Amino acid sequence: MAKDIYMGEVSRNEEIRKDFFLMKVTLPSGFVEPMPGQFVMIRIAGLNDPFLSRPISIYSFSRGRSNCSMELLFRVVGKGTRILAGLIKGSLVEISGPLGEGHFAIPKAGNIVFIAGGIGIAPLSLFAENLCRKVCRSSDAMTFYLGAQSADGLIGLNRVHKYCGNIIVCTDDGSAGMKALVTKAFQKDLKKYDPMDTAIYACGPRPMIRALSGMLDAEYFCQVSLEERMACGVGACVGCAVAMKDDLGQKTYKRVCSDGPVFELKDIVWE
Amino acid sequence: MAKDIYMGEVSRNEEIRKDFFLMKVTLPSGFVEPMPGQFVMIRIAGLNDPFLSRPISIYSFSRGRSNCSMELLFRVVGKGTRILAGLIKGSLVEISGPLGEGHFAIPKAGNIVFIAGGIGIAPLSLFAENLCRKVCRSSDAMTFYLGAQSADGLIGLNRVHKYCGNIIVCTDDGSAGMKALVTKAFQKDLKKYDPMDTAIYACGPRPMIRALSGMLDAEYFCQVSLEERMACGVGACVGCAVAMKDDLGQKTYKRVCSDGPVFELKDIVWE
Amino acid sequence: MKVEIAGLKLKNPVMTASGTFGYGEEYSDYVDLNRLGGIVVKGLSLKPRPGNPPPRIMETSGGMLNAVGLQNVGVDVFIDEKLPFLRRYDVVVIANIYGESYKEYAQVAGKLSRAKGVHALEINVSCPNVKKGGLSFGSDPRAAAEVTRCVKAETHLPVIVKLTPNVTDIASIALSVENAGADAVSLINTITGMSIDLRARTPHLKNITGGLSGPAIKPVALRMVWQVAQKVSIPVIGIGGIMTAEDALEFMIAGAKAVQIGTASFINPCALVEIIDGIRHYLDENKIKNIKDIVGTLQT
Amino acid sequence: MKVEIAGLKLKNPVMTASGTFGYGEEYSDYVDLNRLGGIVVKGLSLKPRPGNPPPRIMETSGGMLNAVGLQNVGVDVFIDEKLPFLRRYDVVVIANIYGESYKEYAQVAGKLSRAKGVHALEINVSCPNVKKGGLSFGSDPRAAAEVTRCVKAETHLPVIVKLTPNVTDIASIALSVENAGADAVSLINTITGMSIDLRARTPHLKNITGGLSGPAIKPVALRMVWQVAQKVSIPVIGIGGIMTAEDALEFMIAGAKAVQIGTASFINPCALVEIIDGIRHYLDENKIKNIKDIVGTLQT
Ligand SMILES: Cc1cc2nc3c(=O)[nH]c(=O)nc-3n(C[C@H](O)[C@H](O)[C@H](O)COP(=O)(O)OP(=O)(O)OC[C@H]3O[C@@H](n4cnc5c(N)ncnc54)[C@H](O)[C@@H]3O)c2cc1C
Ligand SMILES: Cc1cc2nc3c(=O)[nH]c(=O)nc-3n(C[C@H](O)[C@H](O)[C@H](O)COP(=O)(O)OP(=O)(O)OC[C@H]3O[C@@H](n4cnc5c(N)ncnc54)[C@H](O)[C@@H]3O)c2cc1C
Ligand SMILES: Cc1cc2nc3c(=O)[nH]c(=O)nc-3n(C[C@H](O)[C@H](O)[C@H](O)COP(=O)(O)O)c2cc1C
Ligand SMILES: Cc1cc2nc3c(=O)[nH]c(=O)nc-3n(C[C@H](O)[C@H](O)[C@H](O)COP(=O)(O)O)c2cc1C
Ligand code: FES
Ligand code: FES
Repeated sequence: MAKDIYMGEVSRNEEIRKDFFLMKVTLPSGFVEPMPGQFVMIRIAGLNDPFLSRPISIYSFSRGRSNCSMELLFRVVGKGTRILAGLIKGSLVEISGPLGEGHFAIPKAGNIVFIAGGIGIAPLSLFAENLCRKVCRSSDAMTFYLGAQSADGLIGLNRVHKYCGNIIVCTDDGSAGMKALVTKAFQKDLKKYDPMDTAIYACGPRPMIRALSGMLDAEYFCQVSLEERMACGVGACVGCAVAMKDDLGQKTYKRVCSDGPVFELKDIVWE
Repeated sequence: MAKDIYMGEVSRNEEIRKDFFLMKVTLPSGFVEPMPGQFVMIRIAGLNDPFLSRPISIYSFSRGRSNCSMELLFRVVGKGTRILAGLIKGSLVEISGPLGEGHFAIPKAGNIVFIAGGIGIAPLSLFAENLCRKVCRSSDAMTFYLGAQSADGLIGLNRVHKYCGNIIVCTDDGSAGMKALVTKAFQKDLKKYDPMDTAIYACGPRPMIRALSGMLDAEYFCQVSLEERMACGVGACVGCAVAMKDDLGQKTYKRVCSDGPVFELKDIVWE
Repeated sequence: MKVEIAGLKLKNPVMTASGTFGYGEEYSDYVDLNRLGGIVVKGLSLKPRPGNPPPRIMETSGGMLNAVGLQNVGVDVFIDEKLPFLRRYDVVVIANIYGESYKEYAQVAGKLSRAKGVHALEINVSCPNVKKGGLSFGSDPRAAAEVTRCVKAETHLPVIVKLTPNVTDIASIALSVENAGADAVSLINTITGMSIDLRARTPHLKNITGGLSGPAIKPVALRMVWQVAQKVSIPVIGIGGIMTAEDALEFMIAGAKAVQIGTASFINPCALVEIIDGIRHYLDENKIKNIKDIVGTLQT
Repeated sequence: MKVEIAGLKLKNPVMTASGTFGYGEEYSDYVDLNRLGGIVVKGLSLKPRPGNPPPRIMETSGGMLNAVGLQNVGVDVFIDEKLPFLRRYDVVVIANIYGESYKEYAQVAGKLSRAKGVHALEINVSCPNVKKGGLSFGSDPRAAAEVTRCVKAETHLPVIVKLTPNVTDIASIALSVENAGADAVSLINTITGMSIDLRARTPHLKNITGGLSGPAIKPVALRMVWQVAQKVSIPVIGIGGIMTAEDALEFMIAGAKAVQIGTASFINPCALVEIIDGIRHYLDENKIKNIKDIVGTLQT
């Protein structure tokens, strides 16, 4: 059997900004190298509270000689993330992954645009890193739009700076960068981006994705990472359904965990 | 309201013998000085798994300037104690107590006999300490019978040595002390103990208590600490029932948590 | 925070659940009884009942099983020995009653109605009625209605009927007792369950089966409260797995005018007061003047 | 470890529970399907069903609610596209079927009986039957029996009837389907529950209510398995909150000849295999030669 559930050990768990944690987990070497956009299901070893595992994107990954390690960037929003935040060095976590058949696709286009809302930066910055380091795309070709409610919510910028030549920062309250929604900032620049030579990748709250879908016509190649509550994470329970168009343009429910989490924006059905 | 649920902090938790742990907990100074035989209900703060709190006897207690501290001696027998065993320094526990209206009564008799099976030593050794240090009873008057399956299960002897002049150790397999059940060892000496001038205190597994009840007639003053699964620990749920004789000799169910956990041996109804 | 249920004026919507708060004394060191919306005392029967042999409780995932077997001092001893303690407090006292026949229910109700300091009756119809083949009064709409009528005939006090969840259609039973004169319904009682000691190959409970309570049953309780609240026009009291103020508020949004807290008190003896304070805090934060304004506001 | 259920020879008593293991493919990277006692596939209906709009799941204390709404590819696509994958394995395949009318049940059963690689049918009678006012076929002994008869008439395969726990007396329904010709019963399906988003004052599930599964319901499932096993003489398959080999063994001691594992696979994708290994280990340690020797050995 190719896949397993892995025992990971927390080697660091730091509150890098109020309510935002960066957790580093050491995993056995059998853990497969993730594709950007893929995620893990994580739970505290041996504990039934919270009951379900939580999906978290892979923020970074590196392979050592006898094991590998992974970083997760997460925001405390409820019980599960609060308990994850409380884990200390040495705590054991059960991890399955990398999960998700739908991940970010390497762009053919010349312009690469990332649009992230808050914690949405997590999968996108891994993708930017990979494009830069593995596919040798020039950082000049990459533009990163990052939005948050306020300066406090802008996390992970350092890493993005390494790989993206252009960074546009927005906050709802103007406490850092432009005072605007990130989608508005992007919309202003939209005419700069030739639909035939631009690939757009977005991750963020549903209203942000929805706004994007209102401003991008189907000519644009745009992939977005979606979120839904999950139980199995592997496509078996059909719990994480999202309404999408099938090949015939008919509405059908796809599974965020296995058909996604990355989908083409134009395929989403807004219910 | 006189009583509260207290937040305790684990300041030490050591496996002193395979499966036996000694946990030290720091408590706010509001915690009332316990009587020997009393216990606490303990649970891990903020966690619902395991669901019910666990009753553990108070093994030692001391009061500092701004707080107090308590030791618990426990054996890992299932899920709850296994999770308690995993707590590290700094972990928070919720504690209510001291609980139990029925506790060990200071003896009038000259001879004081303790009979402990395994972990049953916990409340008895606190009692021995108190008798010695607070009521100034001579250690010569105190005899401690301690039994266990094997040498590995003999814990807490050091402390008992400080307060009891005579110690008789038994193991089922003969790996330490006499090869005998602790009740048999006691029975051999029984004729030495004048019922009018002996107080007997016992704590251990149910078969041990039952064996005692078979060998001691009602003339003897004998108090025993009983165990039952508990939910509330304060007498409200009637879940920890044990069959006892009432004043008229009729069978009635008493609550181990609040009517006990210490009862007079002669009152127990063996169902 | 005041709510009115069948003429009973409660300081707040938070009551104790029967059988989990003894006769009030047990928790009085932890909880200021004057602060409670109401105290529902342990189920009372005509004669004292010894209860079931131990073991009586077992932990389960997110809950517990109990088979206490309605151990209680009997209605007479309650009136003579337990009620005087409760009368010292300014708190609504509700007597939970239980009988093995219609007549017994009526007798217990009659005695309590004549006692000073009992403000309402809650009928527990979840106990197996031997004559009906092991099912309970509460699982048959006609039997439940008949118990209600018998009790109503004996009392001037408001009568709450406490419903069992172990039925196919709880709303129809609620309707049936409403038609029979119930002034309110409370739900849910425990769900029948079982637990096995693998090593001994015996049930953990001497009684074999027991009643499941605690957060494990909360989703079932919430669903039933919602279903019943939509069918009846008398007040609904929500019970089942409430551990926090948020849980309590969810029951109210689903349609409960008040709630009862059971197993939570075992986990945290101060739970009742924390829940009352938490509801207060929620109302203030959300600028809700009258707690009634949230009852049944679930948007579906 | 071999067990026989209604003529089906299973390698071991551990099967997947319908709706929690997809069509077998989803977990095939984690679990060697050849090791399973049986695979019960996701519920199949005559026509493909889109399922309910999201959100479809919610966590609860010790469990989860789901309102997937029987999303499935339909029986024809299953036969053409999913069954070939399963035929590559040496494993018993059980098709869980669902219909909105007696006739639909019969049609789905007929199609599956003619397909190669289906070894038994499991009838899901827990879905609301509109004609009967929102209650399900499974909550009425007569309707459950009629579904059983309709399916039996269309198939030569063993027929397992999967019972709903949302009833007053599950044993009487089990008896009724046994009399109608069922070869085995499996229980329990999920318990109907609900969960509320306090901030939004809406249900967490778009469908309002959902089915509760996981360890929270284990005590209820165990009780029902025990009650049913005492009443019927056909084999009983135990389902509900089984997370470990110990849990599975408890169900067998209560009277189940085999078990199904649902929600546990979500928590640990390797749960099925760990449970099979754990049962093996238990039998070895306790020197039990034949697993049949523990079935129904509960001492009460
Ligand atoms: C593929 C995927 C990748 C993700 N990656 C990250 C990440 O890298 N960092 C991060 O911080 N978060 C990420 N999330 C979101 C994360 O899973 C949720 O924040 C988390 O599950 C909430 O759990 P909780 O118990 O703290 O909150 P809960 O108490 O369960 O809920 C609190 C709030 O969060 C919402 N929520 C709950 N579960 C989810 C979910 N699965 N998706 C979206 N919203 C949810 C609830 O609706 C509610 O509003 C990801 C989600 C998915 C599906
Ligand atoms: C008043 C009192 C004082 C106690 N003092 C101590 C102490 O100082 N040190 C110590 O190690 N233990 C003590 N115990 C026993 C302790 O409470 C149990 O060992 C513990 O609750 C078991 O929890 P578990 O989850 O580990 O085991 P479980 O998985 O719940 O059960 C494992 C085994 O322990 C038995 N058991 C469970 N609960 C109890 C219980 N309340 N009493 C007796 N047996 C039980 C079960 O029947 C089973 O055989 C005391 C019990 C009582 C009632
Ligand atoms: C130990 C115990 C004893 C109970 N005794 C009674 C009783 O005497 N009468 C009654 O109507 N309900 C009784 N109940 C049921 C509770 O009142 C309540 O309906 C149930 O426990 C669900 O609520 P909870 O989950 O908040 O505990 C009892 C419950 C428990 C746990
Ligand atoms: C997401 C999900 C989907 C389910 N779908 C079906 C189904 O299609 N048909 C069916 O008979 N039961 C279905 N069930 C019920 C399970 O097969 C099982 O009876 C129930 O979950 C209890 O077992 P568990 O606690 O081990 O999960 C489903 C359960 C879940 C959690
Ligand atoms: S979480 Fe189970 S199918 Fe996606
Ligand atoms: S544990 Fe509740 S009465 Fe003793």
